[in-house]
Amino acid sequence: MGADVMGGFPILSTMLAVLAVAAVACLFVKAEAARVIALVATLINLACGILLWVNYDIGGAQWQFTERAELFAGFSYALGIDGIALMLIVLSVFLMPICILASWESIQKRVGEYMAAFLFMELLMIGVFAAQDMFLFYIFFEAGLIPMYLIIGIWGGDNRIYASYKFFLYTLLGSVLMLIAMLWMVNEAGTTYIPTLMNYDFAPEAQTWLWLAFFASFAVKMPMWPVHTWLPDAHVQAPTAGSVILAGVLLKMGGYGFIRFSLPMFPEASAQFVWLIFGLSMVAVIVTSLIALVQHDMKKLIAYSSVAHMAIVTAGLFAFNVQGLEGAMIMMLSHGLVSGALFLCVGIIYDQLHTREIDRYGGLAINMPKYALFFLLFTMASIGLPGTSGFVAEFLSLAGVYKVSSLTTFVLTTGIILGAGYMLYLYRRVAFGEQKNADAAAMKDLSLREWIMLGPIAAAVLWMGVYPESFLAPMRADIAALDARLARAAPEGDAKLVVGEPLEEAANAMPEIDKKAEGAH
Amino acid sequence: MLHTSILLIVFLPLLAAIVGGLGNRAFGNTVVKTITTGSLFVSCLLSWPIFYGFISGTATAEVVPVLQWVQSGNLSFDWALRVDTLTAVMLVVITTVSALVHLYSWGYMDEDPDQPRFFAYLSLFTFAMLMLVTADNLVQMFFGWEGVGLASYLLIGFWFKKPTANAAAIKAFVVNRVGDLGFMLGIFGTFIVFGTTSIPEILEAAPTMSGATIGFMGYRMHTMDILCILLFIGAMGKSAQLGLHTWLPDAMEGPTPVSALIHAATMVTAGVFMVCRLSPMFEAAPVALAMVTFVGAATCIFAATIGTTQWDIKRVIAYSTCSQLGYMFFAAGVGAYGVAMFHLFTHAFFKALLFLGAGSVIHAMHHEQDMRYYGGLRKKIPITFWAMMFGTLAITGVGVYHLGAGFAGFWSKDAILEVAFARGTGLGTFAFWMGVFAALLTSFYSWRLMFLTFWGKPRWIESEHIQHSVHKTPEGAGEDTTGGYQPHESPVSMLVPLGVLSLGAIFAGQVFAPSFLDDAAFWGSSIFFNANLIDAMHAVPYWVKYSAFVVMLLGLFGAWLAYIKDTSIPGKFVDQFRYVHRFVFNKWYFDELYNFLFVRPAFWLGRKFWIIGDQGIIDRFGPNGAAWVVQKGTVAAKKIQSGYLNSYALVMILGVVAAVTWVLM
Amino acid sequence: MTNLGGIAIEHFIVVSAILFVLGVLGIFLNRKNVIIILMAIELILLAVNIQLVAFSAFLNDLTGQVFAMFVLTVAAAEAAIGLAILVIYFRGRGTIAVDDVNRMKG
Amino acid sequence: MDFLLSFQLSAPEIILAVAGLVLLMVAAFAGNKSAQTVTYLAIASLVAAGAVVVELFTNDALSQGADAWSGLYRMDAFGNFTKLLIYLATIGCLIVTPKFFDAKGEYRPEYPVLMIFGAVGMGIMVSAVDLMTLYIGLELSSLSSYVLASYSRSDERSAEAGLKYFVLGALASGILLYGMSLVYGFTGSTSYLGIRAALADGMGTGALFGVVFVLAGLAFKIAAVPFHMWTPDVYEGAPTPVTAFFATAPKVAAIAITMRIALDPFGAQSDAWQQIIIFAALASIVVGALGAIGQENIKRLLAYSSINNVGFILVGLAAATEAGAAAMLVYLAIYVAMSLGSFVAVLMLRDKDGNQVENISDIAGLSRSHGLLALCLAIMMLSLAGIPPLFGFWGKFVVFQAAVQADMIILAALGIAASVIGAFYYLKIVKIMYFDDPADVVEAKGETSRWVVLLVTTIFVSPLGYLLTPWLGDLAARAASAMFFVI
Amino acid sequence: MIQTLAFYLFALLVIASGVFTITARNPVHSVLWLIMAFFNAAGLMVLVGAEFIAMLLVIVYVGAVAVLFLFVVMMLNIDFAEMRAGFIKNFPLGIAIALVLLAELVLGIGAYKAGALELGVADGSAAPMIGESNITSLGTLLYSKYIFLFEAAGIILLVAMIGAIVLTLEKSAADVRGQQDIGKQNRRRPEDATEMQNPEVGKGVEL
Repeated sequence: MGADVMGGFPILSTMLAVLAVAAVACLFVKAEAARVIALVATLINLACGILLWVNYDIGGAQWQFTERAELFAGFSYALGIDGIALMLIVLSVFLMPICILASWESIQKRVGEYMAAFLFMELLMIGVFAAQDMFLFYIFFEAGLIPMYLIIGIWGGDNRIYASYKFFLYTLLGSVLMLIAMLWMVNEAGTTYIPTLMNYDFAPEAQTWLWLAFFASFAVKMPMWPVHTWLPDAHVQAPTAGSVILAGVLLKMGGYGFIRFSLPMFPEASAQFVWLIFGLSMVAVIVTSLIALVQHDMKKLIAYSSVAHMAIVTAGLFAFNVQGLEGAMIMMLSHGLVSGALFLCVGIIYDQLHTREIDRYGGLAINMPKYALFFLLFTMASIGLPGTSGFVAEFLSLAGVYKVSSLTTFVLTTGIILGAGYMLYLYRRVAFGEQKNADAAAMKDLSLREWIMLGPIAAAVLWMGVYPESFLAPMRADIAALDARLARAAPEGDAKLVVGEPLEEAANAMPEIDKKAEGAH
Repeated sequence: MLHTSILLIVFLPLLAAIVGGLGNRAFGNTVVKTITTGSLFVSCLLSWPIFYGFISGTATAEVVPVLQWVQSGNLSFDWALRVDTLTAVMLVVITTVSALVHLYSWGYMDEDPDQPRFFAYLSLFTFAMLMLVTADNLVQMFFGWEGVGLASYLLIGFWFKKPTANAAAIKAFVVNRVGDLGFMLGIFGTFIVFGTTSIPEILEAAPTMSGATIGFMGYRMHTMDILCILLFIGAMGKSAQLGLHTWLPDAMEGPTPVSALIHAATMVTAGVFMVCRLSPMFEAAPVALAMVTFVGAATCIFAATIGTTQWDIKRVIAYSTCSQLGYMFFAAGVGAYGVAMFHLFTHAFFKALLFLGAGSVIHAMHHEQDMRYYGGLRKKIPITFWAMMFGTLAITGVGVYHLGAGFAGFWSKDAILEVAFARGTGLGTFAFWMGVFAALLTSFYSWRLMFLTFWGKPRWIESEHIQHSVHKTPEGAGEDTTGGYQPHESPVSMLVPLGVLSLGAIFAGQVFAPSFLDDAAFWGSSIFFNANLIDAMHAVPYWVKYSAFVVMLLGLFGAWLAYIKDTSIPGKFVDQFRYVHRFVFNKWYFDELYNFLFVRPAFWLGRKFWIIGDQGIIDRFGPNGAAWVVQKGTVAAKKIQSGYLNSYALVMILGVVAAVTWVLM
Repeated sequence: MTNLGGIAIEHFIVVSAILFVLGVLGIFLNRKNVIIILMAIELILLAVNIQLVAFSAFLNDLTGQVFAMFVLTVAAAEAAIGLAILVIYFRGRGTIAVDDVNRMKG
Repeated sequence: MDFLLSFQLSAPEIILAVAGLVLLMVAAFAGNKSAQTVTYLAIASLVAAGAVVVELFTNDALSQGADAWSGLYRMDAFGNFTKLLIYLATIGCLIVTPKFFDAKGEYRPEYPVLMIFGAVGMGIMVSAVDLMTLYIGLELSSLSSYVLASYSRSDERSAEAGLKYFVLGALASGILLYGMSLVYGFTGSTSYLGIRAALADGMGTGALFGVVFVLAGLAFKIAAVPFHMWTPDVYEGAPTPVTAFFATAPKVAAIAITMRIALDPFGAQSDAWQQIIIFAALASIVVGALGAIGQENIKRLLAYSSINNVGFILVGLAAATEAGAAAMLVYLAIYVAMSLGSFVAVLMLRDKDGNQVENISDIAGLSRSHGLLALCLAIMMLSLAGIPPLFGFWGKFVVFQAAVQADMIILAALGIAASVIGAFYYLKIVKIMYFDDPADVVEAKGETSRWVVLLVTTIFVSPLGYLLTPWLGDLAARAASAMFFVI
Repeated sequence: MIQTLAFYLFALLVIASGVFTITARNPVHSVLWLIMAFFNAAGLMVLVGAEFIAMLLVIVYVGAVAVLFLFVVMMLNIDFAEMRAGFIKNFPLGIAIALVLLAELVLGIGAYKAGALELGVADGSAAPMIGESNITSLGTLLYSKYIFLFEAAGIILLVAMIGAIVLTLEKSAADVRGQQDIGKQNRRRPEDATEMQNPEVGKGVEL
């Protein structure tokens, strides 16, 4: 068990504490120092995250590195992670130093506050994934709105006010209903302890309502069509690092919520609503992919593509089988890396030209070959080229969905066509073609800092594509447990294979003929 | 030994691609070119012994595990390299053509500033293609499938400044993705039915599923039929079969060596390879096989018609490729997988030869590709001429049955026609006649190409490329139609591959026909080998055996008539059948149709979904609508808060009255 | 004391209800003069007092009368404060028209 | 009647009343110069009274509470809890007051004296177990409030605020009294015990009307919709320290008596009033939020915010359970801190001439000119919006928990959904302070006393406040159960 | 019988006075009508045997409160003729609501049918003492059971007093008194203030 390896050291709390201290410190120091503090803090957390991963005992206890302190009235400070949470925490701590680096030069005003907001953000992200107490989860989940609101609102683009409000209120409205459901659940089950609740059987009628309440929150967070419209605005207006975190981690909270709450706690209701999830996912893939096709703004395009990718996650989660669940998880990790990297790519050129208008670029492959290479890699990962993380994700989740509904799979899979369409169209307009604009042609290729940002992500994307076992192994037992829990409610697939009488002969069976009739060649 | 060599064969090109691609600046052109070409030649040299091992019957099928890949519940697939006869055939085709193309590119791409990138791409392609053919499971095959797609995308768009190249690259990728949609669904279905993606296991279990039914998108279907149809859709995409063929002609935007390697010899044949690899599955799926036959036959005739009208030398060859792929498919469709593979094998040599020859011509003509501006090149570039001649002889299937001798195409194409006839079914006969007619057209357009290019008077002066190179504008219709341009024979690096491939075009059929066509032991269990069918093939009447030869002569005669004897005939013909010609010349309006059906609606829908859907409905009635309601509520609240004591009191009393009324009720 | 020569508690309730409503009307129908409003308040308190005393009598319980005394006391105090506020308001604005008391609104 | 025990039990009020009289003498003889001194003495007396409350609270012998003054007054945990809140709020308001009036030279010693008497009235209110005691206490605090509202004679708005407050308050008192008289008549008693006994077996229309009128009258005091109309005008017009006072201490007292009267004498008939309270709760949440959105004046905005918050508190009352009552008390405690902090922050906003800055647009970019002040105000705002991890969330949490436990899911869902509307205007303040370009109007001068209050409240509503939850929850639970113990 | 007649007389008068109080144009008339209402209300109270309250009503209200009103009305010195007449614009609504309220109070409580109401039952702890006068019973109660409230009511009056003074006591008025020097005024002589002029006829005085 992980905790044994760590000798009971409260590593999760340490991670949170480091961030809290660093965040406060950033508020009171000069810009230069704030940057360094933030970087060091995030690197410490990255180290801790790796430590978690390394020490995670695969096949050991379901919940490891647990910490628990009873606080009051059924509320407890309970932290602990299973494989699913571990992976998402690792994703968070991995992306954070990169975000800090991405903001190193582009953020020049109110640096201390900026870094503090980011560190606070990371604290909350880790908290969300590590919380074992439902209300603690809620607090972390909801509190994330504040730093993101500030990040978009203070350091965002021209239309940042609208975007920040939309982001905040939209997601808030989604989650408050969840709070009511949580209150009811705790009242019913008598505990706030998530692991216990995950095995608690609520009455099926109640599950329906509870599920809907949780759905309201997670669907917005995810975001699923048609409650996705906050995302393009938020992405477009947020500073680069904000977009990275938003796409990379915040969206995953929705998926995490489904896998941690909706599915295990309300299996019957989940099964009951499979049609809804599948329906929305199908619409999302088609509609948002088509919308992405006609965007002029790079970030908006990627934002819309995120919606399409997240639709595959939701469909995979509600496939009620191991492939779907694992695929969805890998999709979340993969999308976290890939869309984060794509936003970084946008940020890198935005920093030089200060526009996200696709038409203002062109022919970047000429003056920025290294950049073009990275951009290409992430583009390909985004459209699920085998060998990259995106493929494993798409393949597994769609394979899972196929077991339930071939029609859904068919529609979702058209996403790979459209995805290829809009991403390559984007890449073509940005990196290929003639150098239309002199200022774009004068842009400099990747600096060392940018190399350090993109390189690790590229490595991770390939690693996940070629050897996803590293990522699947820690989750396997948890997914299996979830699958077992879901088994009783799993919807019947539409395949319904019936083995009939074999056909008389093979299709092209030929009667034997007289070989002597004709000579051979 | 086989372990090491197969690992080297597959991964050397990858290594070369990575080293060459990432280190292009550091190493410089020559080093990168040497590394990539060298590694390919090593792969090639290692491949032939394996192939020979299977020919001689000393080698056995083996699987070399490489790395665990995915293990998710009962779905698991790993990286592994499978070597059997089918793979070995492909190995030699791929590595040989690739090595030669690498070599050829030294000369052809000599002036290009981005050579390392080009060579890296080529090697990357080779790696992906090798992964495809060595796949032990469907997913790895899909990896290679998409990998070659990527390489194809990159290579078509190699000259990324050209808008047409970019468009063609995207088109290639996206159209292939349509096929991949089917492939992926096929894999998913296969996984559901068989619980595995391992090819040997699937093939072993396939016969038991014959007659099984399955639900698919609300319909009940024969399991094997639907699975095979889905997989075949993938093959159609990659092999540019009718409907999904539109990308292939456009792909000629890429450098010519690419066309030779990817769009003639290897990648486009992946579909055929897949059908052969999964032949036991297809054998259990009669409807799917019928579809394969029909699509193959239709493509073969369809592409051939277009080939007769095109002016671009590469496009003619591209449609020719398309057509030849159709032959392979209907051969597979009628159950003669070995024959299909044989045609694949021979086609690789002569089609690569034709392309490289065309490249050589283009190189000589300063990147002019329009045959209308060629003419009279026979003397100027004789080596190229002869190479092209051998290729043409091979593709038109020159050979005489009773002599037992002929060029490569003779052996394979005639076998296809015979086997289709021998199949005896209506569809088989249909395919046979289509094939014969396509052979006529093949002969016509191939000779047309030869006559336009190498015979007649030079028509170079009208070419802008040529003018550009000699800095001269046309000075009326003078005697000198060369425009003062002197075509030069290509460098040795380009001629050597031509020579090697010419050998293949001449002898490949003759040498390997016995193994490929008749030897069940040679194929082992790697494909479904229907011995009875082969026997029937040999037993077809003589008129069948000679039909191809006859139509070849007819085609040759027609071409000679139109392009040597009386060059006004084509014009008259076009005038006579203006609408038919326009229809065929414009590629049956497939591009326009697709534009109308898919591309433009996609953009139109995207804009509508965005402006009307997202902004006009969701945002307007969702968040903005809520904001509007709140805003109105705020205005109302402020209005009620009028500041007057009376109204405040009134509201209070109203509250009391309301409460009292409520409790009374 | 359930009956007082034919006069029942209902009579008092009706009278006090009418007075109460009159007081209320005086507050919200008046737009002339704040002083009238203060008087209307006194009317309301009067209504309450009548009712309290009546209940006290009919319940045979003095609590109501004690209550009425306190109400009386408070009413006096309220009147004092109310008038004081009115005076300073008048000093500041020079008017006591109800309609003018709306500098703050919205 | 044991006078000695009665004196002991009502010692906080008696101490304050005596202190008020003494201070009045001091004021009368020492004149306006003594204002500062009187303020300190008033604070001291509040502290003393608070200490007595604590003593009573912690006295084991009296842990079940006890009646005093022949059953007119009851010392129990509920009264003690709310009294402590009232005293703390009053102290907080007193600390920050003098500087405000100093600027105009209007600070006079009567001000703290009135505050003290107001506190006495509130103390009597929350300990009342008889309608008469309730009425007397209510009027004592109300009269003080009317005077305080119109205290700033140089400001016309102040007189208008006083006038509106007075007229509507008097009307509300009338309604309340009318209801009390009906209750008295139809139950035969004014004591809670008697009323409860009389209502135990059902209730006629007369008593029902009485209940409705009483609750309507009290709804005015707590500013619940539709009896809220006075709030924005009075909050805007009254001098800012007075507004701070209104938003805290009297609010606590009014809510406390509403709770007590609804749950104790009328507790057996909760069906009769529950729906009214539900309506008032939802309407307050929505109207408060809607009204606040359009405001330009920050005091007015906070007034609407208080209406909004009252709605949430009433959700706890609608539950009509012990948990609901405890939740309300917790919410109240947090709300007092948030309100006080917000108003103190507003008090500190002054322009170059020393005038109060009340326009929201004038605090644009405050985060850059006065970072700490902006941070404190932002924390207050987000806490008022109920965004975790700030302490304001906890208040909403417990209230909604109580509602859910009482199976009022729909109410809880609607209420919490409406809270999103409210979040909008709190965010607006944050947005203006943090996102907008500086308006450079504010010239906040650091006054230690105000900083102390502001920082203490800020720390209380910050996540650190959660450390207090066991203690606070325990006290609130004791207080709530005290009210139900009587039953 | 007399009691009944007296009740109806007082009741009608108190209501009529109430109506005139709120409708009179002149506030002075309003005050007078208010006084009238108080007198009649006192009469009603006497009818039910609450003499002390009745007297208190007359003394406190008529003697103090009403006079205070009159005093303020005079002091403010408003030109009442100029005051806008009439009612608010949603007068009908107001009347309707008032009527609804009245109807509900009367009908809802059940007061339209005399003798049918069931009042509560007092516990008897505050019953009038047998044989003692109303004032004695009240006094006994007030100084024993309700002593706490009695004292608190005193504080209310004190607060009212403080409030009234604090609000209305003008600092400037005190200042005026402070600047007044009575000695100086007393020392003033006609010689200091007046000047003898003797103008010629037709010339007038130059000022």
